[in-house]
Parts: sequence; structure tokens; C-alpha cells
Amino acid sequence: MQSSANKKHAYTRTLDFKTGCVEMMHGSGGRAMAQLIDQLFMTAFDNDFLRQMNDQASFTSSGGRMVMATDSHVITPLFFPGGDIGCLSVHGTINDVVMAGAKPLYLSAGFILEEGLPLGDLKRIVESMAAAARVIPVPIITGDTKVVERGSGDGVFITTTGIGMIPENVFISSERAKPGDNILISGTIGDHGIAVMLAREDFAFQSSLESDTASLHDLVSVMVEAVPGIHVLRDPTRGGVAAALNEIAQQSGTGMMLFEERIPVKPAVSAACEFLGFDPMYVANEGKLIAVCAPEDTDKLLDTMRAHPLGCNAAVIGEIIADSHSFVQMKTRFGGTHVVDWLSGDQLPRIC
Amino acid sequence: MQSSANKKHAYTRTLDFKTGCVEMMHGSGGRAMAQLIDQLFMTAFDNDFLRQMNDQASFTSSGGRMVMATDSHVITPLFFPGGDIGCLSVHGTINDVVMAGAKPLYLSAGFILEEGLPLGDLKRIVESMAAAARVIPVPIITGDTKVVERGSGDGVFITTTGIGMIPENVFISSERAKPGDNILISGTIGDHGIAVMLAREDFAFQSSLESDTASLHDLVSVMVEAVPGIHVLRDPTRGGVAAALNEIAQQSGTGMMLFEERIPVKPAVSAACEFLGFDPMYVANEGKLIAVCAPEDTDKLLDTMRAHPLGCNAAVIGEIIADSHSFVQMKTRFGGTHVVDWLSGDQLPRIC
Amino acid sequence: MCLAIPAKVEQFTADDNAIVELSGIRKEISLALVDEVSPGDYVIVHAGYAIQKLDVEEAERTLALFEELYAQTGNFPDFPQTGTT
Amino acid sequence: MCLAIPAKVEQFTADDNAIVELSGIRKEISLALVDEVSPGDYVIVHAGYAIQKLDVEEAERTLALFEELYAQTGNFPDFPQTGTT
Amino acid sequence: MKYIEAFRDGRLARKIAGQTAKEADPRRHYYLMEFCGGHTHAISRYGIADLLPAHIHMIHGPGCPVCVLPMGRLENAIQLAQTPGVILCSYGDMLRIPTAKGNSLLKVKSRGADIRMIYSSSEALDIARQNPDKCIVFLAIGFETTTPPTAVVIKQAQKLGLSNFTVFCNHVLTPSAISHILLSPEIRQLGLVRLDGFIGPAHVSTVIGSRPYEYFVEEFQKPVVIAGFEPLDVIQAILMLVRQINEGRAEVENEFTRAVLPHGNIKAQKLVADVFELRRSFEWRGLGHVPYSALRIKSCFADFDAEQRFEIPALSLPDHKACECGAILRGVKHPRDCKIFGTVCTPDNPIGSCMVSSEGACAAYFRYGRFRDNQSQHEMAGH
Amino acid sequence: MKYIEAFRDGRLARKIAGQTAKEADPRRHYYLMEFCGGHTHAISRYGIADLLPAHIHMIHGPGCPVCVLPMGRLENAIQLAQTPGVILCSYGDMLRIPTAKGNSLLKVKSRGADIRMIYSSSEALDIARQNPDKCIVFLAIGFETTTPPTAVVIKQAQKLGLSNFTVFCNHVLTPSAISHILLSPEIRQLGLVRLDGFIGPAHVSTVIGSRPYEYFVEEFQKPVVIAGFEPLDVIQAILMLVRQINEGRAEVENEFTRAVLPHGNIKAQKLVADVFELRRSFEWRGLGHVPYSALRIKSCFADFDAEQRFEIPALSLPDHKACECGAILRGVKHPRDCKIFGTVCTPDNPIGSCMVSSEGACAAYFRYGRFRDNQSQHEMAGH
Ligand code: SF4
Ligand code: SF4
Ligand SMILES: [Mg+2]
Ligand SMILES: [Mg+2]
Ligand SMILES: [Mg+2]
Ligand SMILES: [Mg+2]
Ligand SMILES: [Mg+2]
Ligand SMILES: [Mg+2]
Ligand SMILES: [Mg+2]
Ligand SMILES: [Mg+2]
Ligand SMILES: [Mg+2]
Ligand SMILES: [Mg+2]
Repeated sequence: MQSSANKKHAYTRTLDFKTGCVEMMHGSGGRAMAQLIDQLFMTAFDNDFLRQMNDQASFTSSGGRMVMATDSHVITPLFFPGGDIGCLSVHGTINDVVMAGAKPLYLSAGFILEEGLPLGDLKRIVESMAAAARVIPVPIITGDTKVVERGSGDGVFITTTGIGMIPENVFISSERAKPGDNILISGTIGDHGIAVMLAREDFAFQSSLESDTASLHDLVSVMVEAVPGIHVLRDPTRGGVAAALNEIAQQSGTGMMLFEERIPVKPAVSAACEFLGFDPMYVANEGKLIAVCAPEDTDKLLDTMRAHPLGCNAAVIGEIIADSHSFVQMKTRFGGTHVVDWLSGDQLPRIC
Repeated sequence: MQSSANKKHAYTRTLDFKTGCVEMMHGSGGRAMAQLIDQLFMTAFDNDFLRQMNDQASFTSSGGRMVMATDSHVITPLFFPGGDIGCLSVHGTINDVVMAGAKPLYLSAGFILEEGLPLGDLKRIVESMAAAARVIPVPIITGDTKVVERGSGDGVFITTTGIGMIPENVFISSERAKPGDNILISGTIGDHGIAVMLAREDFAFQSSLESDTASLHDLVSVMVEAVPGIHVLRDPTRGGVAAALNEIAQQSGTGMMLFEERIPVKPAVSAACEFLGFDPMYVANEGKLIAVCAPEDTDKLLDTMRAHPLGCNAAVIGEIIADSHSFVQMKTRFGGTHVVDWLSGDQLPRIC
Repeated sequence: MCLAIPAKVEQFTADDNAIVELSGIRKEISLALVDEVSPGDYVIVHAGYAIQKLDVEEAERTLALFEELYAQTGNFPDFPQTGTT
Repeated sequence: MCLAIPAKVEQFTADDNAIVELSGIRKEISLALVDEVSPGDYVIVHAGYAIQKLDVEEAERTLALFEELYAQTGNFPDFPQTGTT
Repeated sequence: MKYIEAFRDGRLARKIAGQTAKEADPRRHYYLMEFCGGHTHAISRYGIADLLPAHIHMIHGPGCPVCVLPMGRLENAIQLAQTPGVILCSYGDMLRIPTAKGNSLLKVKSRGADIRMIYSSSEALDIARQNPDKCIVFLAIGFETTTPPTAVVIKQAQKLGLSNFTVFCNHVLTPSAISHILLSPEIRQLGLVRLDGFIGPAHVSTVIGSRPYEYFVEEFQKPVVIAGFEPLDVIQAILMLVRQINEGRAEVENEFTRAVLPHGNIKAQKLVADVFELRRSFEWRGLGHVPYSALRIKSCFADFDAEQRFEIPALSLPDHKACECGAILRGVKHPRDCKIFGTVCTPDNPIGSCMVSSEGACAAYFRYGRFRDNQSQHEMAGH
Repeated sequence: MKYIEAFRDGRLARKIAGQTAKEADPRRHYYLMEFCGGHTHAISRYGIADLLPAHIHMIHGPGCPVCVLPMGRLENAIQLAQTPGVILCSYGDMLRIPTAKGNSLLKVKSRGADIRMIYSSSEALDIARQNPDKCIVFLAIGFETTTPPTAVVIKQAQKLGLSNFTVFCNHVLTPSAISHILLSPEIRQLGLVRLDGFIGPAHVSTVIGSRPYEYFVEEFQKPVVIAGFEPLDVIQAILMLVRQINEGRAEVENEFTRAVLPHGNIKAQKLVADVFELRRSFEWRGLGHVPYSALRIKSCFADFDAEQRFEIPALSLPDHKACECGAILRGVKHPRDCKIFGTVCTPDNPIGSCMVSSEGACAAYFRYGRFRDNQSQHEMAGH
């Protein structure tokens, strides 16, 4: 295997990360593409698998139950308070891997770049991605880069795929939710979606809100160690907590009863929701998880979550009930009850 | 595990594949997205893994050397003679998996849909993808769907990731090319790139040329069975045969000598190249492979390839030579020699 | 109809605009529809415009009325039960 | 400079255009720059225009000349050697 | 959130609800209409119905701008959006309203129409300035609350000489709609609907004040309590209405004193009067043609009037034939009376406008009320 | 491919090459310039140099439209492309030419300029028809071969009254450039460059015919053989030149009889004469200002002349200071004489225009010649 460092390069001018832009040639399989891969991706992600430089990466598996998850990441703006599409693209997929209780092993990354993207922005994104992967740690072992014409993309789209290994005694799946189980959330809801929405210039908002984007691998690992019998884990991303709960309810054929007053929401998130006419239950999170466990495991699980930095605001927000309609209901702070349905259409800012 | 079929649906009107279009709501995590996944993706890809309906798919691995490969697929037009972005997205990644001599096991798929894409087109694409995966067969076990605003995408982008298992006695890697080895190609070159280029309306071409898009899993499997000691396999996609050979040369630190007269090119591909000012060596293929093997294995490998429908035009096109510059040279039909360099920039139609 | 929320005026900006604040969220809105607003005042914001000032004293009076009622009333029916709580 | 190739005129289309053919590839080009072209004729195509007719007899004559030369000449130097062939 | 959360206090709510239950006469029924979608939303969102005794009935009124926009005007907007060179700007609420054939602004947007969702009328003006080669049409809708911001931008556009900016005006008036409901045959003659009192608009009243309801109370002898949109405001207003009814009074009372003055916002009223004038009649979805119930742009601002610039035709289109939105908006029917509620018509594929806005009666019932009926119909395991 | 492949026959090539080697006088050197990039390309692509004896030297001439476009005109085009409302159309070849600062049409395209690559001038006209609200500028370049298609679209635009279509004309003339080279001090006075004969243009000659070279042969007493662009054409032309030189003749001979007539294409010539007129002088990259060497649009078509419509300024910009393109285009230097060849200047990051087109001398040498020098400099394992 030849290392990237001692390979002879067919180019002598280095990429211009200060003023350069992505051009169509960076995706056309020629030397410009080889240079981009070498000077950016290989340098940032640097690992032995990538250095194989084959059409694929090979690794050795010890066998057992493995998981595979994928997410395509599209977001405007590319950089937002608390993160960027780079670290988000690692967290988004890793979180799906670890929602099985699995230990993440490897990542792949497919980039779709829009002609005209400043190379400096791309570098920032790739380095953020590399840093996010390194802390887990999970190597990005193979990838692909395409360039599309200006107007056929939106800066950069990143699709990551992750594989992981499930510990022997862990069996986490959404259909395992049972009446009587408790529903836990790892922290405040809606931070990501609201932070990104407020970062959009046209709304003229200012706030110190940040996206919660984070990898949940370590939180999950302490959780499954404490309570290997966790029934369900799910990260409430697009569609928010409402979507994640409805999915679990539908897949397990149960209903849910939530208690509004127990659901942690930052005051600033509530306030932004008031301005925009949003409901935080439908707003995306990128560093939170929902757990469902047996009543007897609840205290231990909650304590474990609260002891972890990413779970310090964890709370039991409701319980699984029997309901052939799989309604997710919420007892409001006010005393009444309503259904927390799926989001309909898109959540759009509204005036009435 | 609950099957898709006996699940209760929260929607009663089925998707309108005749006149409907992708809308932003199909990506926002609400019921419209759940319906799209259920009525289109789950139906077309139907398998037990997908039906787990978790954030990730789990499977059991027996252990050993595994490979992971990914490709993002962007192509205009979405439908072209001989294929479409759907089957292409299966072939593109599977071929990278099998270039390690591996048996493909599982695929994931990430879709980035542009608002306004006719649902009927999406259905055709997804069904083509499902059909391509089924013949291998390799299940698409997990996926993701995003929708971007009109003008921020190009119909549909598909990123697939594949994993596979390498047979015990197979060690294929590009740095194994050695001086004296022979270089083989599995058939005519440039068919895909030219067929797609001619399908573009603005050039006003007509031809019966078709893309060669195909999965090479079976060809590779008979090849590694016949000659487990194959040194290198690579599919000459973007950048064409020239790019693939330069990659091998650079990664193995060798040079190459090719013989123009032995390189199979369809007359129509040559003719189109004359019209456009292209060189078929730089034109993309999606169903061809380059193999490098020891001289003593060459005849057996060539015979095996020729006996397979996807290798009937296979040829030995050159040999590996020692060259510290890693030049890929070609002896022309005319008698002279030149360097087959990487593509510079983009291959653009030209008039001079 | 007519989603509107009270927010505190923090400072004036150009063009008859002002920054208002609610729980740490700041937004520039128009004061074109209200007169005699000072920083520190609360305004009702609708579609990016202050449509009226909020009378803080009246708000407190209303809340005090509720509390009074709370103090007066002795017993009241339980919540109707739904679900398994 | 001036990439141009000979192709056979197959049929006339609207606006002084025609379909030409080369090894199964057909393309619509303009005949605005040439006179008296008939289907079956070969034309030299440059940037979507026929810029001249190809004189088939002259082409054959040139090729015959080459062949003649081939027949005449007895021995000739070998290709210079490059690479390991 | 100051002056918001205090009005959502569940502890106080139970007290006021208890008081209401105590004061409500068990021998009679109370039929109370909340005119505004804002109140409808609060009632559903906080489950206020769960706190009320069974003989107090809340009837949802037509106070949702999305719900009352007639088909014809929506079709006009859709056609405008598809006109080459036009950028149509509107509030997010408008984009999903379906036509009888299932079309919507969002659908034509997905097919290429340039439609921009705005949060404030001033953004439409910015878009006009940034796109001098396009015609910007601001699809203006809403009640008295939303009209003043439209007046502001029309005046600004005139000042700036922005010749590519126009407004398609659909602003409507609340008091005329309330009067119209009380004049409807179902109530006046047939007695099909009983209405004992009204919860009066919150934010509309911040602009128009409490006085306009005086005439109304005198004419129809129905009590009105103007209330804020927070749940405590609503429950308090219900108590106040129960008291008026018990005492045989019909007065305008103001629960929302923190924002509503008798004379309202005079500056805003003046701006509206500068720019707009009454229409003789305007179609409301569900209510039909209601006299003097809407505004149009005055002729001195004709350059900014999309109706004139684009010669928008008057269209009167029927609703989907199964849709009961009209009757629901008049308080005559309940969402559950609609045959296609929750099956063909859902928030994801709304057939009628009442299923679109979260303030629409059907959407509110789908999200917040539906499960109660389901629970009464189906025995659930473990209960 | 009929009438193409027959002219690429390696078996015949070796015969003709053998004959040439036999006839070439071993006691002298032959310096032959192929004026056209098309011949340069054929020589490199097919390795014709490998077939020639060492004392026959091929010198690459300036016959590549991409290579001779001066910096100032390129900068004009880049500025046009960045003008709001403009769509700049050009042939793919033009897009990668770098300015001294490394800018190019492709680079400004990637930053948002609307630049469309076309294959035929008629596509520019189509784009103009499809975008009535944009100004379409067709950046026209090329020698006599490419000028007639430009003339056609200008006439069509006039007929159609297409007021949004203009042409930025950079068409240049071959014979004037050849004369200019032979008049250059390096050749005439300094004797730095020896030129014994010319391979005359292939496709240019299909349009202008063989006659224009007669004057030239008489004036300078150098043989010219017009040859096709296929490799057998080239090698045959070399043989014909060797024979003329050996025999002391200086005549115009035509190897490309299948497409070149003495009078050329009269219809095309007339069209060009209708639309264009001679410029007094025009800058060529490498050659400087060459008198009567280019065309401009006649005043009767001024409406379609981008130079007039956009008041394009005359810019004269220096090349990159290390770049030897000028000397290479005049035949005075070889690519390997450039200090930055293959290091700073590569086909991926071209500094000079000769590295852009595959017909440029530097690009051709990089792709097809470079390895020979490398092989002579470095011992390779196993050889
Ligand atoms: S459910 Fe409501 S909105 Fe839907 S069709 Fe019926 S009445 Fe109309
Ligand atoms: S290599 Fe050629 S094109 Fe490049 S700078 Fe040198 S002379 Fe100019
Ligand atoms: Mg590959
Ligand atoms: Mg996923
Ligand atoms: Mg995810
Ligand atoms: Mg790839
Ligand atoms: Mg974009
Ligand atoms: Mg997830
Ligand atoms: Mg790949
Ligand atoms: Mg591939
Ligand atoms: Mg996902
Ligand atoms: Mg597009």
C-alpha cells in the first residue's frame, strides 16, 4: 500500500483555497479531481483505508449483528450557529447507527458539489466533518465526489453511510415499545431547527441559539451498558419529536400519552416558535434521542442519561399506552388533551 | 417485526403517480414523506431489512474481509438510451464493490429529489433501481429521502453505498500491478458517455447507441473463480479508460504501454467522437472493467471473459511496464507513440 | 387568526424600525403602525409590525383578577380523564 | 484548427438543413454554405455546417496514389522503439 | 416569555373552569361562538373543551382568513402565479389552500411558478426592489389586523415609485361577517343554530377597538366578550359570557384590556382609510356574498392594484361537492358531519380550506378532537 | 468511417515514411512548419514524428484560433460575460483560455456568469430567441473555416429582427498570418528560424481555395503543400515538401484534392464578404499587430456588432511574464524552452494559451511528446 505522502503528484500548483471555486473539472475524473481528492479529502480524512485508493475500501469484520444506515444531508445555510453541513453529515448518520445500540465502525461519504462553491468553504466543511468523525472515532473509509452545474445544486450535499456492530445482548427496535413503557427524551427539543431557521437572513432574527448537532454514540454506549434491555431508541430529526413518536407508535401498534409540562424546551426556542407560528414538537433536532424502556429500568436509564453531558436535561416525557389507533396524545400543561399528529406538509412560518 | 402490508396507514388517498410532482412536504418528515416511503420505496425495494423500519437496517455478518463502496449519481438526462439514473445508481456502486473481487451483500440508497420532479418519473427510476438490484440480487436495506427547492437540484440525485464480502483467496488491489502484467478490457469503450451525450437535445444527434450500464458482479465472479490471482480490477467510469489506467499506474508506481489497434471501440462511438472532438479513451463507461493479471494467467482470464455475455469483446490492450514517471503510453495504429494522460479539465465538445 | 405576540422594544433602528426581544430572541420589526413607543415598552407584534402597545398595568390587573378568583374559589371538578395517566 | 469531418448527406430537412450520417451517427446540419448537394453526397462538416463537398473521386485517387507508392517501395525503416513492446 | 406564559397557567385554568362549572346553569345549554380561528386554536391546542361542563358548547366561527378565501380568488392567485414574469408573494398560510381540483399555490410552485413565502409585507417590497425586471404581486389576505401592514407597503411603494409592485387585495372585515352570521336564515328564521354569545376577536380588536361591537350588541342582543388568544383569556371570557347570559345582559365586555382600547389603533385605522375603501360586496367562502365586508385599493393607488393592472376576472367557483366547509364556517355543521372528513380530506391532502390552517375547524378537530370520538367508539385494552 | 479511416492506415504510413526517409537528403536538415493546429494535433496524436528521420523538423505554427486570441480580447469577453443581463455563447474551446491572472470564461461561469457552450453558431441564435429579455453575445472566433457560419447567423438575425443578438467578432485570416511570420525579423534578418516549407491549411483551404497561396509562394519562394488533417495526408505532404525542396521548387501543391478546389467555396466567400470587412490591423497573440489580418462586422450590420453595442474598449494586455507562447507561435522557441512548462503550466492549470487547446504546441508536447525527453533523461528499470 502506498501512502498519500510519498506518492508523486502530477500537479505542482496546490489548490487555491483562498479564492478558488469548485469548477466542473473537479468532478470529471481528470487530474483536477484527483488533486481535489488528494489535497482535500485524503488530507482531512487521512486513514489507511482511504489510502488503499481503490474503488472500494476493505476492512475485516469479526462477524455478528451489524447495522447500516444512510442519510443525505441538504441544508441552507451550509454554516449555521453550532455547526455546519460537515459535522452534521457525520452526526446524522452516526446517530442512526447508534440508535440500534450499535458501536459505529466505518463511514462512507458522497459529495455533490455545486459549481461555484468556494473551495475555502468546502475545506471548512470537510475539516469539520473530519473532526466530527475523529472524536467518535470513526474513519471515513471511502467516498465519491460529483460536481453539478451552478443552479443544479445548492453548494454541497453530503450523503454518508455508516456501518456498526451491535453488542450481543442488545435488541433495540421500534416495534418493542409496549404499553406501560416509559418514554424518555435526552434534552431540550427544537434547538437545531430553530437555530437554522433563525440563521436565514430574510427573517431578520438574532439569537444566541445554537444547533444541538452532536454524535450520540457515547451517550448511547453508556445507556446500553446501564440498561441493555432498552426497547427503543430513535433520534427525533426531521418532523421533530412528533414524527419520531408517531413512527414508534405506528411500528409498535401502541399509543402514547405525553405530558407537556415535562418536555424540556428552551425559552428562546419557545419564543422563536411564538414568532413563527411553529410548534416545537415538529422542529428538527440533531443531537437528541428518544428512548423507550420498561418501567423498572426507567430510573436507572434516566440517571445514566442525566450523568452524561449530552443527556443532562433528560426527562421522562410520557408513557406507552395501548391504542389500536396508535394515537400519540398529549396532556397539556393547561389540563386538556390533544393528539400530537404527524406534521402535515411543511412547517411554514405563518401569520394566522 | 410488522410487515408493511398489514400496517394501518394514516392516509387514504394514494400517491398520484400520473400527474403528481415531488413537493417540499415529501421531505419534511411528516405524513407525506411517510407515504412516499411506504407507497414507493418500500413497495419497490420490498425486503425484510427495510421492513424493520428503524433508523438503520441490521443484518448478520459471518466475519471476514468486507468492502464498502459509495457513489453519488448525477446525470442529465435522467433517462438515456440503455438506462436511467435508477439502474445506473445500482451498477455504479455494485461495480465498485465487485472490483475488489467481492460478492455484493447489501445496498443503501440516499435520494435527493428536486421539488417539481414528476412522481411518475421517480417511480420509473425507483422501479428500475429495484429491478437492477433484484437481478444481482442485492437488497436495498436502508435509505433516506430529502427534497430540495426547485433550482437547488437536478431532478434526482442518488447516492448508493454497497457492502460486500471478499472470497478468502482473492487479493485484488491497484498497487499489485507489476511490470510484465497484461492489461485487459472487457469490451468496447465509451458507449455510456457517448450515448448520454448524444441524448442531449441541443446537439441534435440521432443514433442507436446505448449506454453499457450493467452490473459486473457475475462477470467478476467467474473471473475470480477462473483466476483468483487477478492483480487489479477497475471500472473505467468518469475520465474513461485513460483515468482508470493512470490511477493504476500511479498507485502501483508502474508505467503502461497500450496498443491502440487492440482497443475495442464501436464505429458509432468513434464517429460521434469525430463529430464532437472527443477521444474515446476519456469517455465514461458504466459496464466495463479493466483487469491486470500475470502473463501466465492472461489466456485463461481472457477466455473466461469472452465466454461471458458482458465480456464477449474482451481484449488484451497492453501491458504494465516499469516507469518511474508512471506514464501511460500508447502505440498508435499509425506506428507512433504518445502519452495517454489524465483528462485535463472537462471534455467539452470543440470545433478546433 | 392573526398570530401576534407581545415583545419588548429594545432599541430603535433605521426607517421607523426597532429591535424587539422575547426570551432572548431578537427581531427587527416595523413601528410604522404605532405612536409614542419607547424602549422598554411592550408591543404586540403581527407579521413583522407592532400593531398596538401592550398595557403592562392592565396585564397585571388581569392576572391579579385571575389570582383573586383562585383565592376565592374553593373546590372545582377534576380534570376529565383521558389515556392511562 | 477547424475540426471537420466528412459525412454522407441522407435527407434534406427544413430551413436548408440536412441529416448527415457517419457510421450510424446521424446529425442535423446546415447546408447554408454549400450549393447543389444531393442525398448520397459527402460533405465536410464543421461546427454544424457543411463547408464544402467531398469529391469522392479525388479521395479514391489520393488513396490509389498511396497504394501505388506502397507497391513501389521495397524496404523502409522500422518503427523507432519506445516502451517494452 | 413575559405576558404569554402567565396566561397559560393550568392551575388558574382549573380554578376558572371550576368557577364556570359552578356558575353555569345545569338546566340549560350555552352555545358560544368563538369567531376567531385564534380562539379555535387555543381551545383545541390546550384542550379547553376538556375543562368545560358538557352543557357549554363552543361553536367555531369563520374567523380564519385562509378558510374564508373563496375559490375564485384562490384560482385568480394561482393564475397570477403562473403568469410569466410574475413573482407572487404571500404568507405561508396561503400556500396550501386547495382548489376543488386539488391544485394549490404550493403545487404550482413545485411545477415552476415563482412563489415566495414571506413573513412580513415589507419582504414583498424588498423582493420588488431586488427584481426590477419582474412583476411582484403581493397576495394580501387577512382581517383588520393584517390590513394595516398592507397599507404601509402600498404607501411605501408609491413613495419609492416602485412600478413593478402590486397588491392583490383580499382583506376582509370582521364585524360585517359577524352580523351576516346572525342575519343568516339558519339563525334568524330556521333556528337551526342557536348562538347565545360571542367571544370577540383579540388582535382584530387591538386595531378596531371595542366600539364597533356596540352596534352589534344592541342590534342582535347577544353578549360579546373580547378576549386574548391565550387559554386563560379564553376560559375567562367563557365565564364572563356565562355570567352575562345568566344575568340576561348583552354587553360588550373586554377581557383583553392589556391590548384593546375602546377606540383601537387610530394611526393604523387612518392608514387603512387612506389606502383602502369598502367593496359593495365580497364573496366569503361559506358565507357567500356579504355586503360591505371587504376592502379594495382606492383609485389613487390604482397603479399598485393587481386587480386593475392584471385585469383579474371575477370568478365564482363552487367548492368540492362533498365539502361542508361552508356550513361549518356558518356554525351549522360540525367537521364530523362531513362525509369525507379524515378519510379523503386530511391535513396532508385537504379538500376544503377548513382542513388547511391549524385554525380551521376541520384541522383543529383532526389534530385535537378526533381521538375523543375514537375513544368513545372503541373500547381500548387496559382501560 | 468512410474517408476517415482509410487516411489513418499505419501500413501505408510506414511505406510513405520509408519513402520520405529514402528521399530526404541526409546531408541537410528540413525545417517544415505546419501552420495549422489540426496538423500539429495529427503529428502528436499519431506519433508521426516517430516515423520521420531525425533531420526532418516539424515546427508548430500559429494556426490555432484559441492560441492566437490576444489577452485583451479575452478580457473583453470575460467582462462581457459578467455584464448583468448578458448570456455569452461560445465554442467549448474558448472557455478554458486563461488570462495572465489565471481567470477564464469557465472560472467566471463557475462564479455565476451565464456562459453557454455551443457547438454551432445557430445554437446562439436559438438561445437569443428563447431568451428575449437577455442580451446574447456570440463570442465568434476562428479562421476562414469558422467565419462563414458566423456570417450566416448574422444574416439570419437581421432577417428575424432579433434585436437581442450580437456577435463579438474575432475572426482572423490565415494568409496574412503566414506572410507576417515570413516577414518577421527572426526569419528575414536574424536568421534565427529557418523555414524551408509549409504544410498549408486543410479546412481553411476548403473555403478559400488554393489560389491565395500562389502570391505567397512567389513572394517568399517557399513551397506550400495543402494537406488534409488525417495522418496519411500529413506524411504525404511532408514527402511532397521534401521533394519540392530537393528539386528547388517553390510551388503550391494540393494533397487535399478531395476537398480543396483552386477557387474554394465561392458561396461561403460571398456570404463572408456581405457581412464582414477587413480590419486595418489586429493583434494576434505571439505575432503582435498584424496588418489586414482580421475581419470586422460591416456597418450595415452594426446592430449585431457587440463591439459597437457594448462599446467594447480596446485592451492590450501583456501575457504572463514567464510564458513563451509568443515565441513558440512564431516558431522561434520550443515548449521545452519555457521555464514553467509542465510545472507551473500544465493542461490543468494552463498559464499560456498554447497549453489550452489540444492543438496548442505546449499541450501537444505535454500530452504526446514529453515522455520521449523523459525517457532519454532517465534510465528506466528493465530497459
Ligand atoms: S373535512 Fe372539512 S375541509 Fe375537509 S372536505 Fe370536509 S368540511 Fe371540507
Ligand atoms: S508552457 Fe507554453 S503555454 Fe505554458 S507558459 Fe510556457 S509557453 Fe506559455
Ligand atoms: Mg470505480
Ligand atoms: Mg438515515
Ligand atoms: Mg439520521
Ligand atoms: Mg466514485
Ligand atoms: Mg442554487
Ligand atoms: Mg434517525
Ligand atoms: Mg465509488
Ligand atoms: Mg462506481
Ligand atoms: Mg434519514
Ligand atoms: Mg435545475
